Amino acid sequence: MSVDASASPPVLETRNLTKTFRGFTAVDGVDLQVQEGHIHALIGPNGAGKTTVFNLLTKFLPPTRGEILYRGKPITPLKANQIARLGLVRSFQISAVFAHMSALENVRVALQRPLGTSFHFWKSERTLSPLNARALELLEEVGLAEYADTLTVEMPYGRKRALELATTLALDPDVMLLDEPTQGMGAEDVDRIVALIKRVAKGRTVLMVEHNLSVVSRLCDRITVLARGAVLAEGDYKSVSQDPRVREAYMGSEIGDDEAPSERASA
Amino acid sequence: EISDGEVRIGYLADMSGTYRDLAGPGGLTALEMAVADFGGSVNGAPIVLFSADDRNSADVGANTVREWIDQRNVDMVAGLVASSVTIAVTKVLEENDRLGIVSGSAASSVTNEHCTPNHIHWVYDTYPLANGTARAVVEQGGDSWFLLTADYAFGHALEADVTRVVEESGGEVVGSVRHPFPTSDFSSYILQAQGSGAKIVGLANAGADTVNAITTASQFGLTQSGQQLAGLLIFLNDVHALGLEATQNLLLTTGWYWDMDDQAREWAQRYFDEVGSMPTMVQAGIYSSTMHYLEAVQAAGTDDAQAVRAQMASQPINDFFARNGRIREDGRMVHDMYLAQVKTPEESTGEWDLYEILSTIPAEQAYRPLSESQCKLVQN
Amino acid sequence: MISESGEATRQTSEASSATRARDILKITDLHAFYGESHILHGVNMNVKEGELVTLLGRNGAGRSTTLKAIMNMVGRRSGSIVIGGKETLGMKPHHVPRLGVGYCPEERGIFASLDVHENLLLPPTVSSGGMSLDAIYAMFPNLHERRKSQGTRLSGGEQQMLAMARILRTGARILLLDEITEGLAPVIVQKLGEVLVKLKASGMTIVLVEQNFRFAAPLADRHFVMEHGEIIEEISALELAGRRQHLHSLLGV
Amino acid sequence: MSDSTTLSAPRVVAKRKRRAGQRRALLYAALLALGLVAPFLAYPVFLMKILCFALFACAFNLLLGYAGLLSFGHAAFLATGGYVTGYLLASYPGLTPELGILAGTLCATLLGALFGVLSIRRQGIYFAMVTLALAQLMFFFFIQAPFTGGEDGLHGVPRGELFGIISLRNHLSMYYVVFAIFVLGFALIQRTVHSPFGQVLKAIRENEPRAISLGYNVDAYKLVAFVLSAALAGLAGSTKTIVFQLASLTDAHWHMSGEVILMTLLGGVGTLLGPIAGAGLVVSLQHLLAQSPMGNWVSVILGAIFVVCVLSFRSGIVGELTALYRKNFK
Amino acid sequence: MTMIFGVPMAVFMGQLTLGLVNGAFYALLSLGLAVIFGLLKIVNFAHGAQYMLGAFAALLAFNYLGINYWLALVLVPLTVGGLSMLIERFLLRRIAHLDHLYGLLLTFGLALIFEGTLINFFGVSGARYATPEILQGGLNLGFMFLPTYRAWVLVAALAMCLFTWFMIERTRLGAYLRAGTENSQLMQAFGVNVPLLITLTYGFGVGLAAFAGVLAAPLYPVSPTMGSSLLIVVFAVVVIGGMGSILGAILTGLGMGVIEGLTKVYYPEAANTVIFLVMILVLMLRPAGLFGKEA
Ligand SMILES: Nc1ncnc2c1ncn2[C@@H]1O[C@H](COP(=O)(O)OP(=O)(O)OP(=O)(O)O)[C@@H](O)[C@H]1O
Ligand SMILES: Nc1ncnc2c1ncn2[C@@H]1O[C@H](COP(=O)(O)OP(=O)(O)OP(=O)(O)O)[C@@H](O)[C@H]1O
Ligand SMILES: [Mg+2]
Ligand SMILES: [Mg+2]
Repeated sequence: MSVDASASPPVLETRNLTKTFRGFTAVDGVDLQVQEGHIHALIGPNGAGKTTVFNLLTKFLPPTRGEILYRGKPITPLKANQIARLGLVRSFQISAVFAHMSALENVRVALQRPLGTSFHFWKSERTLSPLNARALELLEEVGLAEYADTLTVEMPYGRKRALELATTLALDPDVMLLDEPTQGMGAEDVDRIVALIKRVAKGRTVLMVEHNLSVVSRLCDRITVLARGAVLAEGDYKSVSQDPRVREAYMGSEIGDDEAPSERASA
Repeated sequence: EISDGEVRIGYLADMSGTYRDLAGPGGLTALEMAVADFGGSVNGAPIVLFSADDRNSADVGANTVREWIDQRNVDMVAGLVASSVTIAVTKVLEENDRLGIVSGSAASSVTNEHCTPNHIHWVYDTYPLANGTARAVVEQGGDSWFLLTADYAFGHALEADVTRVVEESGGEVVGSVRHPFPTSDFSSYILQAQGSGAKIVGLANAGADTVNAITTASQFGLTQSGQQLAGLLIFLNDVHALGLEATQNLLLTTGWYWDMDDQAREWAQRYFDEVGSMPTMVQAGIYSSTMHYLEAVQAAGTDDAQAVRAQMASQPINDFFARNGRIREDGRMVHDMYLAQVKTPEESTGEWDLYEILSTIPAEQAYRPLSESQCKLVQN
Repeated sequence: MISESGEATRQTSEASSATRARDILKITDLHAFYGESHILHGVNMNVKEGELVTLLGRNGAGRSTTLKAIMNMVGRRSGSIVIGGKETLGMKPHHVPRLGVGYCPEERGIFASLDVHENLLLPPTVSSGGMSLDAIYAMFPNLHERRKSQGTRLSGGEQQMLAMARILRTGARILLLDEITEGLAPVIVQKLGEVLVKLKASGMTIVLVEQNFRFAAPLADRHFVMEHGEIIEEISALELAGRRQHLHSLLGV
Repeated sequence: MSDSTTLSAPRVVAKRKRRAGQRRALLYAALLALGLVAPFLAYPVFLMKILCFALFACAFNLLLGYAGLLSFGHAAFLATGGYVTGYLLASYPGLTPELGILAGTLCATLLGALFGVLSIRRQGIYFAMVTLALAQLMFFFFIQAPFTGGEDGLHGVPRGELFGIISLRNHLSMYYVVFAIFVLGFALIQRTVHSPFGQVLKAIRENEPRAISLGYNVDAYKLVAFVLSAALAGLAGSTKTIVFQLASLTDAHWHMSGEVILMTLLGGVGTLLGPIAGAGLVVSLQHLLAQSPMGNWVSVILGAIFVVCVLSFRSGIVGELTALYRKNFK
Repeated sequence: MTMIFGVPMAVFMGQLTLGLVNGAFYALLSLGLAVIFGLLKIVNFAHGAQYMLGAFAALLAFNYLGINYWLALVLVPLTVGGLSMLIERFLLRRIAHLDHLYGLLLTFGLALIFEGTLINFFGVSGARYATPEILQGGLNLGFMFLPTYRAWVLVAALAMCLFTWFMIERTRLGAYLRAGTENSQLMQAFGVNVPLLITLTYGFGVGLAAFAGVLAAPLYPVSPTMGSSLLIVVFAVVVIGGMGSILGAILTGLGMGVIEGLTKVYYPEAANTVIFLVMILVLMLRPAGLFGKEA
């Protein structure tokens, strides 16, 4: 499946990416190309292999076959944490926070690595306070300022997701990989997150898994549809959502009710 | 001038572990009996007892004794079983110039390379055990040996002693296997012993290891297949626990046996009434040594370690326990030892009727001669 | 009584008929705690036999906690929960489901030590008339395809299906479903919708905790809106059209 | 309002942190004072034993409580420190104690690095068992190696003169040296916990995959924690050997690894002071019971106490106390 | 005489056989441990003591009640297992929600209590337990003389292992147990009486230990300390097999018996240590043990 037009070289590219678990092929020869500055959605039925693709891209799983290139350079042999240092940062489908640290500390942990003092067990943690201001900014961006001081366990689920995003942002990533960032959120939270993603996506590239089509339609420049581990269709929301195979395999008839007005207008 | 007007004795032994039944609480009773028999005081100075469990740990032992000395100004330490504890404790005693009487330890090194002017080794050590048993066995025609050796200092020493004696008396050691300490399953080693074709299987180990080895040997019909066991370090309580079925005809060397004569029987009976089991040679030795110590204190009129030790050494020891006993300058109390054989179930007339004394090994032959001593107190 | 309930089961979704049915689940002044923290502050709600109600509310409103409290899965509880005429507040956790209650937790609770098939067979049947295995596999083909693999190896969505399918088997008459459409693809969501309609038609009583209002709206007889551990609003399907705006404002949509 | 929160929030944090800080400082000052007068109130050697084990337990707690790693082989480090120091001081009379301690600690540190590299990638109980296994190999080595004196142990280690000047034969001077070492060790741990490193460690314990996705090489951090812990355990061992002038297999036996777990849990895992309390309790108990008429019931009573503690002071002595404090003062 | 690796063929074969016997024994013990850990996530440090209790119960039952070996083989596991259920019900359950460590600590404490108490009443020398008539004597296997009793141990232990494996891996009850320990709250929400299951399982696991104890009584002197030394070896076996893997525990048990047996020939000093060497190597190659599922 070749990408049409857009000349600039892809930021993130996979070639024939394949993953099999004990004979079961979860990801099957995926050629993915994510363009600079795009918000790129990865959608598909449950079990299509989206999360697995994320795990492969971020080296949480070793690919069985295939290649991963970041800005043209192969990164297949790198370790998960090295990938993160390159600027490819992921979030998790099931929210991942540091439960017994305050929201502020959660973000600060992400901020502190660049200081290069993370191995300094002889330094006081007060040397980290300069980061608090920035951490608080980030918390506020996701509307968690008032939680700054609360232990994360005590936050409602939706807020945890928001916090996770703030933590991801703290790394000022070049490419963000978000696995269902709005999962389990109330409508108002969703809108906030969508707005937020729009905002922070400026000057970044985002690859996200999302089931909430209104979110996809509102955010994404480009969409890749996975099914049974392989790429089924690719293109912008309109073309993809018109694609009969996609409708059949994924969207069913949901398109069309008061789902995504903006799209219908432009359609 | 008895320090702070009291003779203070500390009893240090394994009260809960492997050596419990060898000395343990029973030893403490023996000590109390001695104090009581002595009248509870020396020249009007009351005798005070402390006791502690060393849990077979050198740390615990050494610390307890150090504290007894620093805090309670204890004059003499009795008991002392596990060799590692004994060696650690005697170092502390020497440093603080107090007296120790070792009744439980087997290692002959206690009065050899580890000797100090501050302790006396009373009951037995590996040298006469090897000497007595091995020689007798070889003389009876058991001239080819296979040794099961506990793989630590004590076992190695015993193995060396036995090997020497066996070869001196014209036998040979055809093989040996060093088993970890402790070992619960000896089947493999017994099998190797059977494979070796040696006439005698010598047990150069102690306590639970010996017991296990003997049990397994009887299961594998070692004796039926014409081989014979020689226990080198085996005590009354072991034989009692194993039962005569498994141990019959076993040859062993002992420093004392409750049924060896009237004196012994008379004391043993008193002990039995107190404790409910017959005394081991160690428990008897504790009584004997304490008595001798208290007499020395009385005679010397002081409880100063060196004075008392000198006094003790100056007196020969002949009581219900020791015959022709004397204390050498290396601190070894040498006395007659006995070669015994375990009775068969048929021969035995009672629960505790376990040994038959075959012969006496004279004190002077039994122990390592001073000429071979590496003790710093001995001029060679 | 019997006849009434029987009637209620025959007639389906109209709230009107449901009103004539008896309360199969009645919660009065329910308080619930997690350790120190007081989560539910006097919840009052009732569900009639054969009815489908939703619990709406923002994150952290206490909807999951309500369901957990019904199953006696929270720390401390006070108030009253009457199921099928029986007061359950004093009951041991494992006695509640035997009243015919099936619970599908928010975090799915798939068992790693069992494969998909075993997971499916796990919950003991509480009464006859549950769905058959084949019917379930027909409904969720992915599960059939992955039935030999370890439960937690399934994708997020697959796990959700499994968690749902699992209790359809047991023949429970009252289903407590916590965010079952969470992370599910629209096709599956639709399928689930259809399933719920079927179940309802067969006379099941369903309490649905939902984030996805669009999914819940057409199915439900009544909506309960929760806020800070209390029911602050009850809206019947009939009123819904009129009060959509109000509701949206409550939910912050 | 949003910016009011922006401002207020950090102020709250800061204030609370400061208050907590002051309270802690006060507590530590009190304990320090206590430590200084203690030898006049109780038997110094006994106190030294407690201090040595307290340091050992603190070292262990750094790993379990703050890196979430349960090592079942810490005896190996205690013993290595002890044997090396003991052997050097016993066989090279010229050597001063501080050098002996340094050497012992160093060896323990190296061993820690080796253990760490071999075990750090294992998870949970498997990690515990690998460390146990490695420790058992060390135990075997200590039995076989000639310089340890095998079962008999290593005896007659001289206390010598600190820096070649201050004689340590006197219990009091020895005590203050031990106390100083303990305070240093404790300070290092307390600082480590509240350091940038400590933050990352905590994050890793909370959620490892997330920490990785933030770019942290978690194995490296765990390894550092492990080596630190091993080094401090070695330090405890070396000091202990000098105090008691002997090193024995007891320190290398897996029971010792078990004992330190008990101490830490009884005192309170993940609390800085817990291990000290735990060590104090266990050592005193063994001490008291060994000499009481109940002597031969020692293991029974210890066992009973463990059972009771687990049932009624779950979060350990210190944990319970802090909880109590929180209840009544907040 | 044919030699193999420098030892007589006969001796070699003999060692293999003995290795198997001990192996079956390890298998039985580690099985109990694996059941308890795998299903209850309790690191049962009292397992050694409970094995010892089994042996002691058999001994006392014989001395004071005249209960013979065969009866003991049935009654003792039931009694010891039954009593241990009380322990689970009234002690372990109260800390079930805590970190495994506390379970370890508690059971360790219990072990101390059991051993300490018995030591005070019976000492440590250990007493003999007579081998039942039918099993006395031995079989001549040509290359060795194998005491009949050891042959019996091999058979009995293996049979019991097989039975247990079937119970847990192949029955619905087993499935309940596996699930119940993963998320007991949810299992209860399905209407399963989990607490009861847990209690029974613990009882069963301990019962296995006691059964092993009775088997051991005629082999080794019955002493209060007979269990403690065995504990970590058995524990190591469980780990090598893969925590909670029933099959793993059984096969590893047998394997380790053999390996240990051969070590006793070629490097006896290391006989007690070899198992840990094996454990390290195994965990290097397979992080979750031979049969453990990767987390
Ligand atoms: N560790 C694993 N072992 C075996 N199979 C796995 C593993 N992880 C995922 N799978 C399988 O791979 C397929 C893809 O899983 P994945 O989580 O990527 O799906 P997904 O697209 O994220 O679905 P969802 O949207 O529901 O999260 C699924 O069928 C899943 O069962
Ligand atoms: N185990 C727990 N311990 C303490 N507090 C909890 C626990 N679980 C939930 N809470 C708190 O209880 C409140 C209600 O949680 P609940 O899960 O019921 O919310 P909800 O309405 O289900 O929202 P959502 O499920 O969308 O997050 C939240 O504030 C949450 O922080
Ligand atoms: Mg997914
Ligand atoms: Mg919820």
